[in-house]
Amino acid sequence: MSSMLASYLTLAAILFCIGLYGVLTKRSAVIVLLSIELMLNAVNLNLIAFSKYGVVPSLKGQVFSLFNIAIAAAEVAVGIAILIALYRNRATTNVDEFNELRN
Amino acid sequence: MIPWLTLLAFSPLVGVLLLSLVPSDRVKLLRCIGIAASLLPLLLAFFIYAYVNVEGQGSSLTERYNWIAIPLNIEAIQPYVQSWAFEIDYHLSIGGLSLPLVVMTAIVTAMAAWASLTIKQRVKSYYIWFLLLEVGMLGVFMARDLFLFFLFFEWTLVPMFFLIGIWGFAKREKAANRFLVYNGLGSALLLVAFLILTVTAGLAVHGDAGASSHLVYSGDLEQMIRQLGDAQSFVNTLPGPASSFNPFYLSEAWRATAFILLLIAFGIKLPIFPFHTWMLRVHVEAPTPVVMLHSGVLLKMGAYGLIQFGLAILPQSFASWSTVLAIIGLVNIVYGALLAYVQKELRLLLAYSSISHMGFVLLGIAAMNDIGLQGAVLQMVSHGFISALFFLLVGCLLERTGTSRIDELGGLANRLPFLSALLLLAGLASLGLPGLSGFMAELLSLLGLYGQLPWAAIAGGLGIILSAVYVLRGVLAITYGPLDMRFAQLKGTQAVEALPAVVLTFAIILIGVLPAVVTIPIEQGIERMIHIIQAGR
Amino acid sequence: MESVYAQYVWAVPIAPLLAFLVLTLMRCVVKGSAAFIGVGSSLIACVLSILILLERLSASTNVYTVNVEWLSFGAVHFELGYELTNLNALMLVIVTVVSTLVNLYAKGYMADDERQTVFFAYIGLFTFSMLGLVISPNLLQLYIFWELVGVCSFLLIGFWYERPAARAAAKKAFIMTRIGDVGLLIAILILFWHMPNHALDFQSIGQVFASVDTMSQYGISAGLATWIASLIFLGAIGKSGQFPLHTWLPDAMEGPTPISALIHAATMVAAGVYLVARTFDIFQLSQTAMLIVASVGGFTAIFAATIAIAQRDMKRILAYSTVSQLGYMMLALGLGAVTAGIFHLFTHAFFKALLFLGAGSVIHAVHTQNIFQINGRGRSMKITAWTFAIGALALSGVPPLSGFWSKDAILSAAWESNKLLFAIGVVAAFLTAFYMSRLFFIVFTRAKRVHTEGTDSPIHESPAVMTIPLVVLAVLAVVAGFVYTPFYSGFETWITGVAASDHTNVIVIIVSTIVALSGIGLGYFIYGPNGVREDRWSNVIKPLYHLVERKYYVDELYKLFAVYPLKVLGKVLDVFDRYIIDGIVRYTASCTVQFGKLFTRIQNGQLQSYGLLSLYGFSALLLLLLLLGKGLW
Amino acid sequence: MNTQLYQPLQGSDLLLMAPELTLVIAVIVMSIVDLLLPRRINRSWIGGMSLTAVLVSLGTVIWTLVDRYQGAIAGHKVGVIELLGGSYRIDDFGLLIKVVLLLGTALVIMISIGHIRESDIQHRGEYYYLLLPAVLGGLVLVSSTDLITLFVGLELLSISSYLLVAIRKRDRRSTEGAYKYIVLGSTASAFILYGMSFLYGMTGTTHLGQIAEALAQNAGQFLPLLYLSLLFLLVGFGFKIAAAPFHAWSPDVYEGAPTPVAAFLSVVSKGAVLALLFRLVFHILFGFQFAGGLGDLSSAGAFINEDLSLILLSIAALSMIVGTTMALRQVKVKRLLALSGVANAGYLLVPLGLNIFQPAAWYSSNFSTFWYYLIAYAFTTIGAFAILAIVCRATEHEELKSFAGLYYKAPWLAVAMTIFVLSLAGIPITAGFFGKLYILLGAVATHALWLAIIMMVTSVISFYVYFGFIRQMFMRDSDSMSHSQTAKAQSFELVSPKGHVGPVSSTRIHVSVASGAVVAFSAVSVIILAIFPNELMTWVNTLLSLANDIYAAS
Repeated sequence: MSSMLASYLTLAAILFCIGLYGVLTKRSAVIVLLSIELMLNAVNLNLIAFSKYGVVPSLKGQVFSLFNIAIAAAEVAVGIAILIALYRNRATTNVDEFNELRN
Repeated sequence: MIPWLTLLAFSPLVGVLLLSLVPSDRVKLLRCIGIAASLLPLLLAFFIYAYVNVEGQGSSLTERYNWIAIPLNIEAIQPYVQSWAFEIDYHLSIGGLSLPLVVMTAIVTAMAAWASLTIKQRVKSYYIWFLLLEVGMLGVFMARDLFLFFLFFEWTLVPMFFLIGIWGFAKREKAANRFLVYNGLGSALLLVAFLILTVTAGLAVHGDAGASSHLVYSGDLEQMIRQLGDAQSFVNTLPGPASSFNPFYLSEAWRATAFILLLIAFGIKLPIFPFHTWMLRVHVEAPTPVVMLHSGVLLKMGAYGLIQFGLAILPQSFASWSTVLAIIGLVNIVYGALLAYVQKELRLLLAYSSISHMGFVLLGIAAMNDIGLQGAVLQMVSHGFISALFFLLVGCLLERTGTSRIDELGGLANRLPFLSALLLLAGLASLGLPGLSGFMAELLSLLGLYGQLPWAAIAGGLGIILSAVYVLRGVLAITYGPLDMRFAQLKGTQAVEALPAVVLTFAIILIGVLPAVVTIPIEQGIERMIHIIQAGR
Repeated sequence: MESVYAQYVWAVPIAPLLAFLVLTLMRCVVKGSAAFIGVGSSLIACVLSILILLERLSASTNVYTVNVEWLSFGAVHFELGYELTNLNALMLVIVTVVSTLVNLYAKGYMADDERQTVFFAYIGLFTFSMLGLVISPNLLQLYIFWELVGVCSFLLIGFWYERPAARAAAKKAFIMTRIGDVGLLIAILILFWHMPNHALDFQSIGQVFASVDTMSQYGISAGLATWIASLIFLGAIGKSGQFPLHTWLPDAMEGPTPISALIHAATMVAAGVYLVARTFDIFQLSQTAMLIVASVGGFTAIFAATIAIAQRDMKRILAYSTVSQLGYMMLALGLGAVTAGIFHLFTHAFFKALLFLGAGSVIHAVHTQNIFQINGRGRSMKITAWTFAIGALALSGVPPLSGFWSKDAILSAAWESNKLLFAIGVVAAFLTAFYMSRLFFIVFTRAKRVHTEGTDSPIHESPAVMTIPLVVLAVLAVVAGFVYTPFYSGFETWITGVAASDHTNVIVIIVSTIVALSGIGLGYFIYGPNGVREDRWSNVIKPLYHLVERKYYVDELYKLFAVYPLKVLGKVLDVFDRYIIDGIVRYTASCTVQFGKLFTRIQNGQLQSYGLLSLYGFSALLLLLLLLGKGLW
Repeated sequence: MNTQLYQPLQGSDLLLMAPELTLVIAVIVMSIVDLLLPRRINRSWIGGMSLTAVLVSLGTVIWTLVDRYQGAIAGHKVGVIELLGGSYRIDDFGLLIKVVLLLGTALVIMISIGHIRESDIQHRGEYYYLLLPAVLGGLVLVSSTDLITLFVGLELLSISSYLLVAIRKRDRRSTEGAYKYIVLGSTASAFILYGMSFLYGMTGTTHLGQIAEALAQNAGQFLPLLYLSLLFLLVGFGFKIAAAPFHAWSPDVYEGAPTPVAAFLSVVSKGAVLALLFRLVFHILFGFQFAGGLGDLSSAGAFINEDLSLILLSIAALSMIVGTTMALRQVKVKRLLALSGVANAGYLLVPLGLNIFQPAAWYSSNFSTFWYYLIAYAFTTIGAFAILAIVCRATEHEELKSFAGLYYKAPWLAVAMTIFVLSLAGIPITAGFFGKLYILLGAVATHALWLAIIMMVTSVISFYVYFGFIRQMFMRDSDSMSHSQTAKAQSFELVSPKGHVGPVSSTRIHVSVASGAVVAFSAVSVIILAIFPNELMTWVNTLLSLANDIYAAS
């Protein structure tokens, strides 16, 4: 059983890292938002894996992941909205160029 | 029961209130109020001085009210105590070393207020900050609670920042910043040291030991001295399991830490040797009435703190470090003197001379006996007056000649005989001429130190020679010699300017002739302190 | 017998003090009558002290002491008061008499000076301090007045403050004497802690140091006594211009001449001698200290005398003579001959004051101090010349003038204890006679050979107000010696309180007389009206002459080994202070700012670098846990 | 237990949740009304309405607190009330924090009323009713004891904040700030979630109390995992409270956001997350404490406590140092205040991080010091932001120079700003000073001397930063003549280079009633809190018990 858990956790960790990598390196603002989704979904994977194969399996993890999905949706919606507003002001979605606020 | 001390400490606020009601363009009225307001604490100080001397020191005035009492959570020690609080008392007292210093502060401040007639800009806010500063200074010398002391101590930074930063000379803001940060650092360390003491020796246990006891963390000076004086019995009354371990015990490491922090904190103010550079800029950049206060009173706060809040609380540490203190004192004396000797700017010369003179205070403290401590206090009071007089005169000089550089001035005795005579007198007082205040102070410091560390006292004698060297160099270069043609038209001293100088001179001579005016009021306080020191050995 | 006047001793110093206060505080009111106040006050003091002296002469009363508590706390009990002994009474008379005469003289000498009031005020303050010093019952009070006379001397040397030379001389005088003062101060520190009950009064000192036994009974070792005595002597060296702290005294001649007479010849500089005499009990217990005193005194006597030979400034010659004579007195004290020392102090006060006032009279008339410029022009001042001659003869030790007797007393004491010091004394006496005759002949008798100035205004005798003191002092210079001759030793008994025998020593009398006369003779031979020119002989021993003329380069040595190092050290420390100490402060400040800038640089507006920073932070915390975390280990 | 989890909301519970419900209703009503009303109708009353809602909510909180206090002194302490199956609780901890949050929000709304212009923010109605869900998120955050509820509250707060930052949607900087905020904020949320997932994995529950108990039993098995999850959580929360080194977003976002929103972020948002972190940390600490017993050093729990304390205090120290030193050369006021917020997050982390369970210390007043500092910080910062809003509006730029000569133009404003500056710098006699004093007392009492010294040294360095305001207000003229020129001009004058030329600029500064009231109220509060803290602190101490109110034993 625990080998199953380990592989799920590893997958989730890889997903999380890919997401983080995307957030930190991708130049497209949309892909950055997408990468965040990836990270959140890695968490969901984790939660569900734990809820099934964890030390103390319980349903709560799945409930938690449901909440996560909903919240992530809201977050992305807001993110995209802000990005659109920003695009209107700047006519670019290049993250590198969002550097007007600096020292 | 009239709260005389509170009235004294906060009497300048009357002036602040009145000043804020007067429109800022009525300069004359503002000045009158400012000066009058500084006379008020002076009168009260004289009254209290007379009262204490007539009634005897047993009746030394004390005021004590509970102020802040923050309850502390007791869940971690629930079974052993009923309540626990952190208390800061509003506790003023004129006993101990305070009285002469309070009177000195009041006099110097009043004279500086008078000398502030040279201030032409923004008179209203000048006097407001000036009086607020006085509150802080008077409070420092009267507070008997560590935290109350700290409040006043730290508060003085703010008015000084304004006074230097707004009314100073060309590089005033830099000077103000440096003053603020450097002294802030000092008081920061002071606070840490105070807290170390509070969380250990500051613990008072009321009620029975055991479940019904009430614990109080407090910064009360008297209690702290009492408890540290008898550490063993103090530890035994603590609540809790009689285990080997007690969180309220002041371990040796903590004691040493607290001592070093205190030494550095007060050392910055004093100032002691490597921590002195901040004051140089203040001496040069601040307006001269403010330097009168700074050099006359604020430096004394460090010395006073070192005795009243250092020596009295941690006598053992001071005793075991007395050689170091003496060496620091000697370094101060010699270093200050040598640097004063080569300065070209009179104000810098005086700044270094302050360092040198404060060295004698350290020597007096290092003596750890009543003679040395009397000497130290006498030196504080005496130097307060002398440096105030010096800077008053420097102010007059600057007003007239626009410079206080030694190499640019000369022969002023011709045009400004009165000013030159007083300058000479201040110089003579500063080099310790008998009959003037500096002599007995230095004599007693050395005398006391000889009883403890003879070699250091003998080395300190060297300082007396050096002080003659640099004082005469500076003063004679300005007053004696041929008169520069540039100064041929200088106007003589006016009576208005002369008054504060005369008062300060009178004080210097009075203390020189009758040093007992300083030593008698503090005799009991010092006796007690010596008792503590001896009990600690 | 009940003392009548002794209880008014306090009034003696008070009179000049009042004069000082009146002259200082009411300067405008009393402007015209400054001299009158000065003379009057010192006259009162003088009369009173003479009465006191007479009273003590007529009946040998006990020591009279009055003390009031001055400063008292814990173990400290400092007292102020006055004490009257025979020695004190004598000193009172010396000081007040000279002071009165100098005041009178100054009325004429300073007549043109607009700062007369200040001058007389200073003299009043000085007289007060000197009298206070004399009647001090304890060492601390003595020290206080010791410093006060020092500062008066400083003020008066620098009286003509516009002159850079006067400024330098005043400063030098103060600092050099201060070096000695610190010695005395340290001696006081030591005594305070080692005397029983921290007593500092002379009576207790006398009791403790009465003998080796009493001293060790109070736990004072012989070594400590030597230290105390040497330190006290250091004070005396400074004040009395002994080698090596003598250099200030000749420079002090920048002050007005009456001051030189009063302070730098008769009274203040003798305070060192007085101090040693007063604390002689301590010296007596230490052979080493006595030897130091005698050697320093003897050396100074001969050392200064040689310098005096080659000087050109009239007052400086007299100043070096003073140094030399003070050396004599120290020599006497070092030999244990207190009476002889005090006696020489007594006679020297009169004839040296006389010489200075005489010199002042000449200078006042010719407006120069260079003897070669005066060059015989003093001859037209008859009274001055005659009185000066008397003074010079007295100083040279020609019998039966006062100097002879006092010098004889010292030489006989030396003869008895140390032949080497006797020889030194004799040589010094010869030199004294020589340089005094040199001075006298050049100033008063030399024919005018060169006219340096185009129009040579006729020289007039000084006014009566200046000559009267000269005459009085001349009389005193003649008669003062008869107080204590080899044939009458009552003076010694009176001073020391121990019955003494006469000390007639014919050899010494003869030797000293011969020496004095031959010195004068040599002087006449070279500098007399028909003498050979000076350069004849000075060329013969040129290097030596230069050495002497430049005062053995002592000033230069001081400059090289004390002043410059101090200045260089100061400059070095100044740089150290500015760039190292303050540099560290500034460096710390700028480091803080730079540290902030480091983080500010990351603040580049790129959100991804912010994220990266957070990731680094995460890794750093992880590392921290791995390294320091206790749970993982 | 499981049956309890799905227990529905009871009628009586509605009353207990009145503060939250008030806000919920207000938001709904306001958004509907805003939607339905025609465009031409002025929306400024919405600000008043939202203020009313917050005040009502605040009133209910205070009313509850008073009730509980009276109960406590009468001897029958009202215990913790658990709702919604233990996932939500009404306790004194939450209530006290809610006071600060609601008070802060109310003041922010008042600033907004005086500050927000139509030209600036097109949707003023939206602006006001977005503030309410944000603070509602904060309220949920501090009351929840379940990871899920907690996360929902956190996201409610965060998402509303993103929107508030972006509210000036035509403004380049506003939207840029918002974008940075949402990207980094969501990443932080992902970190938090990732950490939470491990906590859940190790214990099988999302209830904080149960997590604590489970960890106390088996933490030894999963120690690396536990540490990893704690680190993830700390990074996430550290980001939300802008603690270094996770602070980099805050200057940019504050600069982009409208001034009142910046105030909201620096007080309400930061305060709520800190409070949550407080609860979280103490759950874990307490869990080990109860398992190990008093002063038992042998257990693994004691080590974990120490390590957790080390990490928290390191973050605290780093925040103080970075926040302060970065501010040294900062000339833009909002960025400066953001950095000051970083440093203050560091100070506020200290009571959380102090290891009170080491046997050397019996000190456990962490909460009261935390709370006192938080409220002092809230008043000070909001006051400063209010003045900033007024001043920058008048001078139309946000550099430190905009404060130049303020003393001449508006002396009382300058005096108030001086009070705030002194409080921020921690100089007597202000609440900021006493706040630091109390925190410091705790640090020294728990023998964390190194931290005490860092704290004091950084606060001294901050003197320089904060007194920069004073230099501008009192020592400079408002005309453009720069300091160096002034100094140069004066160094040529030898004789009397004293003082300044006096009031030059006559620009009047307009202070609206609402803003003025905020400034006055904050300034007075800062002083009053300092001089008379006794009553308030007695309240806090009487009400709060660490073991009962913070630790949610199931």
